[in-house]
Amino acid sequence: MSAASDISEKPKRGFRLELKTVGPLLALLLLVLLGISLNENFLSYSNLTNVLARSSFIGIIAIGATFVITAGGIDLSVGSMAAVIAGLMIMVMNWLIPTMGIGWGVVLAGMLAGILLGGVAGTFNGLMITRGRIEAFIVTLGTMGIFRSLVTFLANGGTLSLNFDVADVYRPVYYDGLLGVPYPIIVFALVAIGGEILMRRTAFGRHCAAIGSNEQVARYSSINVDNVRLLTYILQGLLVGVAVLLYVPRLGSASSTTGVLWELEAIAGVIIGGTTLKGGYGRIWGTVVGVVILGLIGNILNLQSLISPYLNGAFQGVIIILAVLLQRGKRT
Amino acid sequence: MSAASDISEKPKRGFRLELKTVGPLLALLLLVLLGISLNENFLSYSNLTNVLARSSFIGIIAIGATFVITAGGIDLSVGSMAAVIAGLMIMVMNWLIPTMGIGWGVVLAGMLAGILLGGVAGTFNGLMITRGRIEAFIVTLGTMGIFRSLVTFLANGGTLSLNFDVADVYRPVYYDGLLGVPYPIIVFALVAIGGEILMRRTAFGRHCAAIGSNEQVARYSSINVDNVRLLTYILQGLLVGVAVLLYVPRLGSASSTTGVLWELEAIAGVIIGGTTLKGGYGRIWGTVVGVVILGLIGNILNLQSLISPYLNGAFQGVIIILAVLLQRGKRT
Amino acid sequence: MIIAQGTPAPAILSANRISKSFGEIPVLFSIDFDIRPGEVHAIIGENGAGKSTLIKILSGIEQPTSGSIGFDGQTVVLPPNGAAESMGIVLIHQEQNLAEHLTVADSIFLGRELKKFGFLEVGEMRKRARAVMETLHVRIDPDARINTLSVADKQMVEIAKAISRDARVLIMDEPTAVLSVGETETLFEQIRRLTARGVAVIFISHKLDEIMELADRVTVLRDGQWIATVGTEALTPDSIAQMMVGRELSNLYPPKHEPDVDAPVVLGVRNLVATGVKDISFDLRKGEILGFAGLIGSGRTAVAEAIVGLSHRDSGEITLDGKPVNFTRVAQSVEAGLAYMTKDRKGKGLLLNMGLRPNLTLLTLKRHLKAGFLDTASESRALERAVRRFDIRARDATVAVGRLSGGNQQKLMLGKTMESEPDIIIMDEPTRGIDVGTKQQIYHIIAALAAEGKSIIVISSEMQEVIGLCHRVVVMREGRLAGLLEGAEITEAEIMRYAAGIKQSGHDERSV
Amino acid sequence: AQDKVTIGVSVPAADHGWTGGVNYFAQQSIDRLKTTYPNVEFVFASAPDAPKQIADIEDMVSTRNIDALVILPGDPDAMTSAIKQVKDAGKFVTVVDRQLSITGVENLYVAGDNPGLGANAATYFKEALPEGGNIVILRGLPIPIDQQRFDGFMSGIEGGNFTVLDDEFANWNRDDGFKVMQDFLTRFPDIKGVWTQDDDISLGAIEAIKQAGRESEMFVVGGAGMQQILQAVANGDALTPVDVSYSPAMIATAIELTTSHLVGGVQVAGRYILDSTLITKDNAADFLDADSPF
Ligand SMILES: Nc1ncnc2c1ncn2[C@@H]1O[C@H](COP(=O)(O)OP(=O)(O)OP(=O)(O)O)[C@@H](O)[C@H]1O
Ligand SMILES: Nc1ncnc2c1ncn2[C@@H]1O[C@H](COP(=O)(O)OP(=O)(O)OP(=O)(O)O)[C@@H](O)[C@H]1O
Ligand SMILES: [Mg+2]
Ligand SMILES: [Mg+2]
Repeated sequence: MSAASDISEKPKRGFRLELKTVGPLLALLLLVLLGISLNENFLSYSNLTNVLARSSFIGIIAIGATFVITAGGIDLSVGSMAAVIAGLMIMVMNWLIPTMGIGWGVVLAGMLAGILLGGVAGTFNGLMITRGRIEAFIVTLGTMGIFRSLVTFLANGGTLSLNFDVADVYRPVYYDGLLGVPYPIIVFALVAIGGEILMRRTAFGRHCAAIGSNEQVARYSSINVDNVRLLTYILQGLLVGVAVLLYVPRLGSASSTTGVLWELEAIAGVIIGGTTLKGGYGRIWGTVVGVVILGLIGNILNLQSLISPYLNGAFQGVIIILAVLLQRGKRT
Repeated sequence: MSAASDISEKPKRGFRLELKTVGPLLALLLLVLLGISLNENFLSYSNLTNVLARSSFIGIIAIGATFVITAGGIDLSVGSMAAVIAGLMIMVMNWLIPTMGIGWGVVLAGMLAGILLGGVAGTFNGLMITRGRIEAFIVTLGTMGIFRSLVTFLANGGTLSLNFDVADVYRPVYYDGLLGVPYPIIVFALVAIGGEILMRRTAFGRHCAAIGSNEQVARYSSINVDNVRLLTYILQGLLVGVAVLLYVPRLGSASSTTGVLWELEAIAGVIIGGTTLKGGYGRIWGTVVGVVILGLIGNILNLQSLISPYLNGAFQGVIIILAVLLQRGKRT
Repeated sequence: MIIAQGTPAPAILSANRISKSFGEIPVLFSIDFDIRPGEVHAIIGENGAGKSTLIKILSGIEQPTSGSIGFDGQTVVLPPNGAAESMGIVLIHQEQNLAEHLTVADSIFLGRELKKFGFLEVGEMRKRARAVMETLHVRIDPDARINTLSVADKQMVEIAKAISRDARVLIMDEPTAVLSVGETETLFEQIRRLTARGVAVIFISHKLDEIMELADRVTVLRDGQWIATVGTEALTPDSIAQMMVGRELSNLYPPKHEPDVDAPVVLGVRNLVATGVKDISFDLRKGEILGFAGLIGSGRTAVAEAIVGLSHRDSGEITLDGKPVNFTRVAQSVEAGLAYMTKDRKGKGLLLNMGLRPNLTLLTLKRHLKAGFLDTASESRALERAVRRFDIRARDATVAVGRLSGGNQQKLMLGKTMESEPDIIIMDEPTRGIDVGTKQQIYHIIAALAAEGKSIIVISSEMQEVIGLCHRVVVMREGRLAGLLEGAEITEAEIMRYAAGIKQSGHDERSV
Repeated sequence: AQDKVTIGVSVPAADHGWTGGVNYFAQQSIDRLKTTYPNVEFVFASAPDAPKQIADIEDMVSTRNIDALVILPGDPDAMTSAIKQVKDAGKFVTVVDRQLSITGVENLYVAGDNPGLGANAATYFKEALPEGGNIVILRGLPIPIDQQRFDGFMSGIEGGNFTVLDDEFANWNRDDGFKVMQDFLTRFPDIKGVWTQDDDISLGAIEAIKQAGRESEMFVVGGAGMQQILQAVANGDALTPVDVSYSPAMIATAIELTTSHLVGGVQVAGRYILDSTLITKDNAADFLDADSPF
């Protein structure tokens, strides 16, 4: 296992190692070639921006998950958390309209609320895990149910919809962009770059890896294990908040089905990208590639009518396994 | 962390350890008390057998999952595997009717097919993981999609129903019993006892724990790590097959919704029971208790009207966290 | 060495009537201990005497049950979890403590990374890591991941990590257990350099010659009790051993029985090439104790692992009792009566979260089956036997093995290997971390086994052990056989010459 | 419309019996229409959630150049603005079953009657139990159509002297129907009627009632017209005396109408509401379809 950052400096490494590093990229490339062969519109600007923009929610969440997993944790609650944040954010905005009127003021207040709620939810998970000393799997399985119920309850079993006029103000955040690049892609890219720097170039990232690799060692190296771990969950929560900021203008509503199974998709993206599920080693760029691979699979399935839609899941499953298989050399 | 097998020899341990051992039982007891206080029918024979019989599918699957997890693996595909096995089993039985006629012959052939299919599916997972050297999480996430698609495809998006007359022959396997104890409960109990013996009293169980604890040590101790691991997945597959044998006679049908989220429920049961998610330590009786706890939560929710049904998930989440919290001493 | 005589400087770190219990079980009883700037203070004692526990208390890893810690003349409560490092108290743990996924440079700077504007100075850290490695004369790539390093290299990284910190008190728990003479010498050089700057060093070792060479004062512990603190000049190896064990240690090494030159060759290795092994041939005769010496990373472990089927063999022939064999799994070699005991007890030898019994029988579980089921009673009997034979001291057989003292873990691992009753045993650093008293016992066991007709390969970095125990010695260098010594040739100087490459023989013809 | 015409069909994934039926009927009518009109190409996609469904229709527009979209939105509120974009891109849009949150987006609306499904069932309850009595409700998933059906039923039984003992979600799922019904039977000694609003749930509930041996005490009314239930209705089974239609075949109607508009220039617009009719022993034969998997 070798960090990506080593590659540029040590081009003399063996083939096996490179395969491990280049694996996800290779899978991505093959998928792109498949897409091109299926439909000439695949490489069109609008198709590519569509795919990237819609991958941005999961992508941003998965970047948070990369830190959590690298530090040896897991967060199953992200999908439900996204739903409840989206619901509360919509309620806050609707509630503010009478006082603030329609306009960017309400939207900004809603966005702030979204980020804050993400932070709070993440802090709750993190505290239960670090102070309560309960397995992360159990805590986040529990909060997954709690968050999901909460949004169902708030929506009274139905859908929470954003006021249509406010939604009109907010909509450009998903659909417009800068120099032709949609905002979600820009935000995704910024979060990815920030994540990569955080992971590779700060003590926090290194401490995450150390904790995930060997908690005892980290502790003896005077790393505050609990705090670092707590921070990974808070970061995860904040990034779920950011993802929701982009999600709400796209759908303008939240319901009990919002974000179902996002946790699995985010974790899958992280693992396809080469991060170790048991912790100790994570790479952000890999996660980005992993999430884009998952996004492309869905897109490619829509490019053709050969595969029965009933078998979409099978195709997805096969691609996921193959993408990871490409990372394995002959003998590991 | 201490091996449970030692405990019987040394009853003089401190309070913390006992809490860890008794934890799930305590949670179970509290839940039973809650049930009694909510509804006088809770302790009725029919209610208790209902709950236990319902828990038997997940329970049998979770016993397999205990081995997989103890050996440091994970199997996310069990729910979809159950669905596809149920579907194929029904197809096999329907297909055999013209040649074999209605009767136990068809049912037994179907049961045999179910077990065999389970073994095959488990072997497939196991081989991909051990020979293909792909992370168990990814392999089983992939096969989860593949199996799910397959059953949807076979059922043409709808439901596969067992021929009505055969279903009548088969039905007693779920609804009848021996001396008033329904067969599903008897099978569950037998599988649990067998699992407990396998885990505690055979080399296989010991080897599972060794591999999950430290794979290198296991390898250096001349354990055939790959084979043992493969066996855990085969066992898991076979037990999914057994669970399906009890599932099909209940409703006589399988569809794309069969077994959705069973994997999560099974894993939750295992962890609530005190098995370590990272491997190295597992206990079957704990899993049984964990699964029964999960079954009781649903039962209790249905026996009262205090909690809005929208909040069922939240109640479940809280109980799961509390059940595990009970196992933790002050400082772990 | 500066302050060996004259008025002693005031202590920088001291333990005042420190006691420690784990749960109900007392481990230390009212220990007094202090260390002065510029001094090397050694702690010796039998396995399980409480040495590691004492220094863990002195560095804040464990809190004492009673008693107090003095630092710079003040009574302090040391911060937990290694945070005492910020006060200048640096500890090298007995058990290797590195995160396997990190790189060497990451590990050396873990917890006190160099930062500029909040960002890591990766290049600078790499440069400094390389510099520290150079002062230690080891060639380890700062970008290498820890999990690709050998046990000895990991130990050197730990040492590099420790000496690169601004230590005022440097505590080393058996740092030399896996080091060979060369590396030990470099380490001592560095220790002397540090003490000359006024750094206080606490040093734990079971190698008494090292103590004699390095220490200014020696504190002896026995069964958690303080026995004595004496200046090294007043000591002889024999008197130290006497104080430690509480009895006279006459002959550490048993008399060598005459090697039988006509004895049949039980294990033959011809032109073995494998990972880390370039080309090696040798024979092991029945009843022989064959030593393997060499610098760290010279490929001794690699040879053993290739023979028993733990690592892939590229080419070469291996014969057992004259018949060619090809083990692809360890189980096959164990089956054939050939057992290998790893030196990496933590990573490859023992399941730290499990009790003594499952660990002891893991390799030979088949022998404890009754009608297909495990017979725990038979396992317990095996444990009783092993505890007696190897003097394993655990207060409670159910305790997790990770909580045993280092030496007792090693003894348990010996017991585990011997459970398979092998005819040929390859022991990698068999006495790693074992006290002199028990060492003597183990040497006698090895000699007795050889006398019984078993054949033994001892891979050891402890020169004295190889010399005192072995009939013949293979010296390895860079994956090849550098020399084969026999009888009177087996001397420290001769081994060193071959190991360092000053002398070359390629004497394949001598290994008949 | 002589050149190639492409029609996109987007439906929710087959996650319970009814959506399974939707998938089946959509696929079937596509196969049929493809042979009838060789110059029409269909793009069919089914999605498990709203973001995926939006992604599907985006892909249909940007890579498959569809001329028309037939969509059964899983979550109409979430889909509204995405569907509006398709419309704004100049495509013909047919919305099926679920009302979008703003009006005037779709060219054609083909739907069943959700409140009517509840109300029709309620009417039957009043008829069959003129004295009133205790009833229990097994609901679907907490989403808007469930709420509409529920509200329709609740206002329908008003004045009928009914006591709703409890309502729980059974997630449009047989297994959950079985579990919830088992527990209701444990809890309530006197139940006269069970409303499940969906035939999948009914099937589970019926097994639980049979197990408890209380078939003679109560009846079960579901909805959607699943073949197995219709068969029982036709046979005069006392446990399932009636059903309420809510056929997944409405998707086929929508696809056919849209196709004939594009190919044949048939003018279609506005709303096509397919009634939720009460299916009894007498008219059950009209609804039976041996090939349907639903
Ligand atoms: N965490 C712990 N819990 C329980 N007992 C412990 C723990 N740590 C150490 N002990 C016990 O304390 C005693 C002293 O152990 P310690 O590790 O200090 O010995 P040591 O002198 O370093 O021995 P060695 O030379 O073998 O390393 C041993 O009996 C050991 O089993
Ligand atoms: N998988 C591997 N890939 C590349 N080199 C390896 C591998 N395994 C071992 N080596 C190298 O082979 C050489 C022999 O290592 P080995 O651990 O056998 O040495 P040794 O003589 O036993 O030393 P010591 O036991 O003192 O550490 C070392 O240089 C080591 O780095
Ligand atoms: Mg020690
Ligand atoms: Mg070695």
